[in-house]
Amino acid sequence: MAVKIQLYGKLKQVTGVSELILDAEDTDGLLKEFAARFPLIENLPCLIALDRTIVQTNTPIKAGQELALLPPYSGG
Amino acid sequence: MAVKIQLYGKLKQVTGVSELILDAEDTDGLLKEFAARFPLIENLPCLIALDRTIVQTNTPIKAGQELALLPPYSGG
Amino acid sequence: MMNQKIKNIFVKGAISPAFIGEKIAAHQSKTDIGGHSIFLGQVRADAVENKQVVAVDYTSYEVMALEQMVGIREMIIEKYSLNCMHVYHSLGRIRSGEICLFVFTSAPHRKAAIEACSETVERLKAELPIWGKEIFEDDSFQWKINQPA
Amino acid sequence: MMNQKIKNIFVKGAISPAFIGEKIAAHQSKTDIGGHSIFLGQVRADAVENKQVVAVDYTSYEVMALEQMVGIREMIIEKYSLNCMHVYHSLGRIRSGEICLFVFTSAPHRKAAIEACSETVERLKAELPIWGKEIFEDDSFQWKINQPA
Repeated sequence: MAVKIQLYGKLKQVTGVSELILDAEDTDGLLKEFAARFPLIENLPCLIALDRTIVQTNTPIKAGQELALLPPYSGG
Repeated sequence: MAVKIQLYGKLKQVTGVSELILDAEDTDGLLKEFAARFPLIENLPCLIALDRTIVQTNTPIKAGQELALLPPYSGG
Repeated sequence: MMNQKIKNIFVKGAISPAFIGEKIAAHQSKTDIGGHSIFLGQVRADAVENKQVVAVDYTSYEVMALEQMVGIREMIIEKYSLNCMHVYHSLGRIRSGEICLFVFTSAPHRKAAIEACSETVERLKAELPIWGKEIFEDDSFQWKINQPA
Repeated sequence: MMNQKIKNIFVKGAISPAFIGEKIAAHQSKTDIGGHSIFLGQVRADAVENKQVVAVDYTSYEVMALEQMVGIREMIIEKYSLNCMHVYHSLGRIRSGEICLFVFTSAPHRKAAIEACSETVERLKAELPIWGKEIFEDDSFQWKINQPA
């Protein structure tokens, strides 16, 4: 399934894009696809937000869900 | 020895004076004199400051020292 | 979460001291408040390898940050029985010496206000998707890494 | 103690929000500061037996309070490696809703600023000879008793 993911912070800067379409069925698959597309940033720590909530374990992606890849936070 | 003591807060309000001359040789004697003069306020908790430092135990008073009777603090 | 009122915490650019003064003044009609606790984050001119930070450029995944903040706000207001809580975070380029974070908690007694403010600062640093890019005097940059408390 | 510089902490009347804003603004040139912590004490309109507190009248044994504050300031600035600390306490009649205490600590990192502010508030409430007389709407009064933290 083609899913749109938003990129933020260093991930947006390094890839040069703020959104990306990847093919994935679940969040682990999404990370694998992302790492395949951008091998240089494979070692960057990153979190996945599914509908604006961080997912800690592999989670199936449903059509219409909001997905984002987030580097470690540094607000405040 | 005649010593001048300053009164603050509720002690000043209840006695109606901000300074008082009492006869005492040490801080315990001073408290006893004060209670004898103002029997109604005998039960008010109060601290003695000798040269702007609280004294916890009976301390001799020397000529020229600054003495004050202080009710419990309630600043801030 | 979706039926909670979502308050915006983001302001474009630095938070001005006059704005902070106005927010404090707005609480003088609330006479059941006994103590306010305020935390202000200010951009430091850190030196990294002889180059000095001149600004931090803040970006956020705003929709998510605001949703997360609803939960933090509710939990802390209830836990500490606060009269109120206000949080403002800058977006965009904030120069060294300028204020980028303003957390303001008010309660009948000091202990609740102080602990609520401190806990809010820790939680928003850990849980809100906000990123700071430190800009050096020669226009090079590095991504900020938050120190644990 | 006698050779320390004694800073006055007392102000006549309430502390205005604009004054607080000005003090914050004065720190924007100090670019080694990363966090400010502020505590504000505000007079509460407490009800006692159906009468409402309309003001607190503060008096102090000022010379002693300022001397005690020198020791507290030095100890806390050193313990937390603060950039600076400012303390202001009102004297005279402060109405409900007005600010009577302003404690302001600044440090490179948030934890030091926050803990220093909190400790300063506790120490000055416990150690400074200051008394508050709560005035009711009918001009009767009672002497304030501080709650322990």
